[in-house]
Amino acid sequence: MINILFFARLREEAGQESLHVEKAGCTIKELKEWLDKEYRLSGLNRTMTAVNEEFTTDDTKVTEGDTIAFIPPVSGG
Amino acid sequence: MINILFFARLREEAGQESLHVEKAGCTIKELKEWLDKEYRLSGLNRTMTAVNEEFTTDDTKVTEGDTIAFIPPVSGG
Amino acid sequence: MEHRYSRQEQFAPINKEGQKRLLSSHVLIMGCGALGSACAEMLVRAGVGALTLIDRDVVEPSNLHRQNLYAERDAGGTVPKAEAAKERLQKINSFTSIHAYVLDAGPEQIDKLAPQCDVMIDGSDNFDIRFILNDAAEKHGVPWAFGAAAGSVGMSCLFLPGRTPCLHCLMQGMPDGTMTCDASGIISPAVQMTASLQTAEVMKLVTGNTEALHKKLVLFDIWNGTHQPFGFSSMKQQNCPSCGTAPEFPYLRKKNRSRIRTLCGSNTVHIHPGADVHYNFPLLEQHLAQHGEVKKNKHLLTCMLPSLRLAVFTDGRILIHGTNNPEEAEAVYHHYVEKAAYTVEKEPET
Amino acid sequence: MEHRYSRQEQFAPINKEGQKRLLSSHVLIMGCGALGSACAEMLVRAGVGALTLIDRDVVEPSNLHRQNLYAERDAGGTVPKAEAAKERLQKINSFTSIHAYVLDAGPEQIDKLAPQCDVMIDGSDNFDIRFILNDAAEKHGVPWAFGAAAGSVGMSCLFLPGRTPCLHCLMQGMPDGTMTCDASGIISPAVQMTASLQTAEVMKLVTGNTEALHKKLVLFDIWNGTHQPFGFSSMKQQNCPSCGTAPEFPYLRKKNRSRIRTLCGSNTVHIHPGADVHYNFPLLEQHLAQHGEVKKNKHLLTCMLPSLRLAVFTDGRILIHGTNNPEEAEAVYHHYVEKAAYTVEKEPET
Repeated sequence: MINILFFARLREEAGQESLHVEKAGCTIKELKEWLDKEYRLSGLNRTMTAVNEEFTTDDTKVTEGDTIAFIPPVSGG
Repeated sequence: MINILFFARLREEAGQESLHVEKAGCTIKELKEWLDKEYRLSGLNRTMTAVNEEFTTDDTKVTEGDTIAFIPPVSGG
Repeated sequence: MEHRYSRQEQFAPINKEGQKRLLSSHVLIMGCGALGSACAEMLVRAGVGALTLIDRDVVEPSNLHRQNLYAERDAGGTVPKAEAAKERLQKINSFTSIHAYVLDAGPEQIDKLAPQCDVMIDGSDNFDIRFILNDAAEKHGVPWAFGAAAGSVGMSCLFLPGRTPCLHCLMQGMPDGTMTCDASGIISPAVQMTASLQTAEVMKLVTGNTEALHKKLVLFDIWNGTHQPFGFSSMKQQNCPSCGTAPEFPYLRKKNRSRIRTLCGSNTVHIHPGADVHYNFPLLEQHLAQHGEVKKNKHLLTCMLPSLRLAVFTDGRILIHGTNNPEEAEAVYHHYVEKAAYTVEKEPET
Repeated sequence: MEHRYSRQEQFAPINKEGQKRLLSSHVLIMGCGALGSACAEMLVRAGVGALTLIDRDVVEPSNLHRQNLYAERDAGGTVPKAEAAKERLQKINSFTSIHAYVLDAGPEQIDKLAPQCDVMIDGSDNFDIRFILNDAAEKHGVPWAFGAAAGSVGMSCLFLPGRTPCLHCLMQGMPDGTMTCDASGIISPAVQMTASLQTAEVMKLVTGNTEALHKKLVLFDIWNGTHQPFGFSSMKQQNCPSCGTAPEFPYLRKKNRSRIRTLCGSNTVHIHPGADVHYNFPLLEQHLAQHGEVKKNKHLLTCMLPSLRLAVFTDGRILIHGTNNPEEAEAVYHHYVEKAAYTVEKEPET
């Protein structure tokens, strides 16, 4: 079981703050593709990703118990 | 084992952010008395206390694995 | 050109409906120091309909590094903060109706002003005032946003009468040994962060977004990067003297507040001889002019004594700058001011 | 009276030594919108020695709800932000030396100005500029504080060349589909909170408290109460084109930035015909006066066309307010402005 957190725009799109799913073992890239298909979340491709509060890249493998945060960049100012 | 967090002034006085001690089973009041004796922390009497991110009163008993935060009131503005 | 609130209405939880509510809301800000200035500016920019500002102090140079409504020309030590604040705020938004009180507000005044507003903001620097605000809030059912900052630390919490425990429940009595700006200093990012937390809760409230209210006390330290919310829903005391089943509002009853106080964050002693004490200003001026340069405006008279600066307000209060010693201040008061004092019965100016 | 920085020196990590460093530091702020205004005010109050402000835009009514340096009188659509910002800031602190550039800064200007300052602050509203800042920061070894806010969300991060990964490493290329103020609106507590996070890091840096630097990206949502730091130390890419072993600074090389852009948070199109394009202003005025009221000052000329407002800057740029449509804007440019244009070779005004 892994814990997925959505922030900012993605939280609204997903309609929820978090998700608990059986996806340990897949990479961030695979996870993004799965979320894109299942939840139709936009722009996941260029979304920053953190595993257990540390940013990481798309080829990282998630392991059991990890918390994965998806953070869409904010551009206003 | 319980986890004690110090904030603001108390962090400076204690010289550390946190403390891991074998104090499960005692009350907040007893914990404050112990800290007063062992660490000479001032004004613990009127310090707000939270257990696992919820404020609580001096007669609360702490249990194994709890995180106890001591928060001295700030008055400036 | 797009209108001034267009980007705020574009924020979905506020939209046009929330903006309309904001434009007809009335907020009271107790204290126009660092937090009061910052909250007042955000709310006036946002379009709050009416603002009541209360402050007893004058603008000093040492306020400028953190009190965002004041500029150098205000900081000569003779301009009351509430007046200078109002002037700047009206330049920012001429549509907000601003009531500025140059006043050392106590239980009587707060008890009178609280029911006239939708929400109160704590812009004060001490728990004496906060416990009075808390009692007035509970008595009249008016929410209030507590805020405090010192050093790089801040805390903020919105109290909702009938729906959250009150400050009295949470602190279980007046705290002592608190962190002050005198002892710990203060940096402006800690001020703006605390005020942002206070203002966000107030904006939720007055735009009708009550379901979004945080209902937690937030504590942060912007220097070491901590930021932590704490729940307090279980702290409600059924026998709380301020919000319990038989409330007595003890801090609204106390008429005898300490007469002499040292002010937070400035080398200043404040003397309040009593609500009924006034001065013969021509006599006072004539007397003081023998000891140092005297200036005056409609709110106060100042005199530069050899090592101290004296400010006597028309409502009877005295500020003695340049000392932290209440006994020295008391001696100065007796020596220079008391002989021009007289006593009248007068209504509090509210 | 105590001096203006006394409460800041009282904050132990700064003290007199840090204040001295602050007083001799030079900060560049790129953009004087919401974040730029807020950071500039905090730093000028704090006593920063020199400030370089750069902004290409004019003050509009829809800026007032969140851009704390501007008042109603600035918001007629003809006063450049950099100029209005400087004026207000000098009233707050006449000792800070402020250089205000009314300029659509691109790679050339930023490359020239970056090495003159100790740290840069991102007060912009787009990643085009941020990637240029990032390249200039890495090339010249100047830290910079990224900040962005929209809706009730904000993020902030200090990048330290040689010590942290850079923006390019972190984002792995220019992001698209980002949250803008146009789409999500913006509330001022989110602005002040983001700016407080940026300013606190800059204050640590310029007062010599480098060990206290946060070295995390902070993301918050002040409406739903989240506030979360994320580490990014493992994101360093050895082959990063901006900070890797053989950097190429790609965003400093791009001269061909898009000529026509829609501005964030306002119904406005910006046209930059090129650094060498200028106008015959008397001819332009004569021509435009046939179509609508013309006003001018030393920075720009404005004309109220039937449904749009046109602003032509002396440095060649055009703002067309009242449309989001680049094609409509292009047509307006051709119809009203282009015939008064001529081309010269000119140095960027730095």
